Amino acid sequence: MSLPSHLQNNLTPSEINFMAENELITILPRYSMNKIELIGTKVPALRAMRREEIPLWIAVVLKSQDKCSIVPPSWLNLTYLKEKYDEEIRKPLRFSDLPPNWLEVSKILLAKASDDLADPTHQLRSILQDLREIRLVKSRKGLRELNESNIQLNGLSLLEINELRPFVLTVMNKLRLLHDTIAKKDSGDADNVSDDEY
Amino acid sequence: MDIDDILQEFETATSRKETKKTPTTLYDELVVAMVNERMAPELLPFKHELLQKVLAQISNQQQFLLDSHEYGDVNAESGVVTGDFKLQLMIIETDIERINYLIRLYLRTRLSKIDKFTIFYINETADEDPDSKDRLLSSQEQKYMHQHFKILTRLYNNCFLKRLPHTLTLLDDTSGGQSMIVEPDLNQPVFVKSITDKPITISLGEDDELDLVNDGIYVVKYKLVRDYISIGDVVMI
Amino acid sequence: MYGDLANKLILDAKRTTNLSALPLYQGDLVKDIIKEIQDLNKDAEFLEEQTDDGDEQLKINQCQLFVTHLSMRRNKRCLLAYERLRAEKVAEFAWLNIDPIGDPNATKSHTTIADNYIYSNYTTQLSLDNLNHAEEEYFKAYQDLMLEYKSAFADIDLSGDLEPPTNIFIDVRVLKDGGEVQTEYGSFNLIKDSQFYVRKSDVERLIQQGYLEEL
Amino acid sequence: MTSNYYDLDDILADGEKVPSRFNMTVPGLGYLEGNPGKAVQKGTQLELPMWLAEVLAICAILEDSQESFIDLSEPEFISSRVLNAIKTNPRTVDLRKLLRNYYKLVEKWGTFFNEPSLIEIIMTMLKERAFEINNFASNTNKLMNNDFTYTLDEFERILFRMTSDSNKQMRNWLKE
Repeated sequence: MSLPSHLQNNLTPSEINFMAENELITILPRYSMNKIELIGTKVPALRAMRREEIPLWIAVVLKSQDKCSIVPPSWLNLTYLKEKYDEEIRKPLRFSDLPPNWLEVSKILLAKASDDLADPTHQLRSILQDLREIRLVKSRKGLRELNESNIQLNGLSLLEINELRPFVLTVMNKLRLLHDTIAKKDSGDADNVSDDEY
Repeated sequence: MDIDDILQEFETATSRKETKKTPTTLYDELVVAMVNERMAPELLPFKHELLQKVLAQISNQQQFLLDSHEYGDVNAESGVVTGDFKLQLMIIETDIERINYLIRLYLRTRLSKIDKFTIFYINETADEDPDSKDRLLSSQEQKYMHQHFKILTRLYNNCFLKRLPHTLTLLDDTSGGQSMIVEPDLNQPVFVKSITDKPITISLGEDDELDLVNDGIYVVKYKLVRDYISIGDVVMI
Repeated sequence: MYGDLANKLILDAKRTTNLSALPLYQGDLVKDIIKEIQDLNKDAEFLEEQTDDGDEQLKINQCQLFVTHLSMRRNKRCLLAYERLRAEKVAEFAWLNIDPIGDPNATKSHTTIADNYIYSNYTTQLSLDNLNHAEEEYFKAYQDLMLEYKSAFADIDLSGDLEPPTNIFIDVRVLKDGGEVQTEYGSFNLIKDSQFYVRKSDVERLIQQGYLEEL
Repeated sequence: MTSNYYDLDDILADGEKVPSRFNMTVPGLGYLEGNPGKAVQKGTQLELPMWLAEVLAICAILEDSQESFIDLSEPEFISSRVLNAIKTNPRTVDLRKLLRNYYKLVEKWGTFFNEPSLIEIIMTMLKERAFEINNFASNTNKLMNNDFTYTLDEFERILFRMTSDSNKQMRNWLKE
């Protein structure tokens, strides 16, 4: 196949990481730099010590060349994350509202801009790990509720969803196929009606 | 800083806030197109305009890189290549690579679906106006599909088909309760996210309904959200 | 019983789905299945010629015909599914744009692409010896088809890596002294302990030779 | 239903055998029960592959008759003994031993006979077993040679592999 089977109907974590790299992040330039016209976006002209929002991947390049420091997002610190962790424990049936790419962005910043973060990396890593685990346990528990029709999964990030995706979709699809063997005869043409509903 | 720069920064700052949800940059559009194509069980309409725009821009940027490598920074005095300019070129090259990768995935995902449902799409596109702007396949894909079907048929013929009784040589037989034509299964469940403030209500059958709220994540049958995906109120994730 | 041979073929195909290389073409098995279909067809022709001698005979004749036709159809389905899977794997390999094993004109070295994937079912090896003649022809025809399709996208490397691009440019440190290195981005001197930001593909050989290390 | 023409698992499932009874004597079909050249007698019980049984069971002998060439008898895999075991504890049933393509055959059977109560039992079982499969696929510490994983039917095996591949991918990415 022109696309290998492991990439069909599925994303890989590195692809999701790639997408997160285009998220905008605030930097504090150390020097001035002319603006850059890119295909995807534009990088505005940079002035020393004037905050600017640019795509994360470019921020990482500039950072690696000592051209800027990165202003960590407001959620990437111990106080905030601990609060979220407590919330995860307090509310066992909900996911706390972390940003949709918290795993990717934190991983990138911990690796490439740890000196810009307010808290020690090992402590950040450990609280992020705790968050990941408690949410994983929760989402797995929720998998008991799969059915043949639909489910709602609010509060999970794309990466977390993607990890569950093959399981959730395969099971739901099989339930649907089984269910269809009876539904067809009961509800007549219900399937066709929905085609031109809107 | 000159006034243009200030205005421009002001512009980008405001436009960013307003349009946070709908893809505005070419890059965002490409990502949505690629992910939708990856996740949808069927082939989605080819993004003719988007691809045309992006390919033209890539070729511009490539040319800019070539010129810059050869002649240096045309804006700088006396052709001096500063470290900053070099770094900018590197960022431009990386940007091209990133877009390149997205297009590669987008196109190859489409080919894999064309290969999976060849006869179905040959039939689907048979009556299309070849000059229409919203054809399902690009003209290259159309050519690929027909040619691939041809060499595949030749392979089957040479391996065994030509030695079978005439009645068994069809590849698009639908008789006897078994269709040979493989079609996309639009009832497959998919992950979607609503990205509009407008309320969306989808019918789940008899008298069951589901409201999709802004930012909500759902698993539903593809068929039920298909139209919302095509207008962009719902994206596949 | 009719269809048993075809079942064997499908089991072979099922095993193949999990392999990174295409196994030997089951020529004998395919030949035997074709023979079985031809025999069944003779039966069918004979049965169709029978003029009805009353209801009872007609019923029997119908039933025999059904069984015969179904057996032929079953065999055909298995043959097609088997060959289609092989064709898919051949095409999958073609997209990697590397030489198959046993190609006398091989130019590019056999890289270790296979090692880069954790998926054992990704077709990363192809031995021409395992293909029949028609499959070899298909492989070539598909390569041509691919080339034609790709030619519409001059700036896009459609056979490129399907992993996202990372580290196109890297920081390197010089490990031992050497001469001057020319790149599109200008030249630099290999002086021990100096550091540069360079395009990875430009320095891959120098890293292998121990002049540079990636930071 | 969409076509599965080239789907290898579907082809294998179509090859699974189901108990059938001939409603007429047919000369020449003895090979179906291992007697080539002989007739198969009316009332004979024999196991036929699904691809054959399915059609013979729906084709009426004559246009105006209700009787078909064969009748399907209830196969072991949905016998009340098996269904009771499934209801008692879905996780201890050895599906693989019963039938390699268990769910697919239930699907085909259900399409054929429209059996809401059977389908309900099987759907409940799938939810239970899937949950357990997910546990096994996610838990790296547990030994993989647990008995449960040997009782998975083909669909469940694929589910297990997909799930653990996905988890593995995620773990690898986190470690990068």
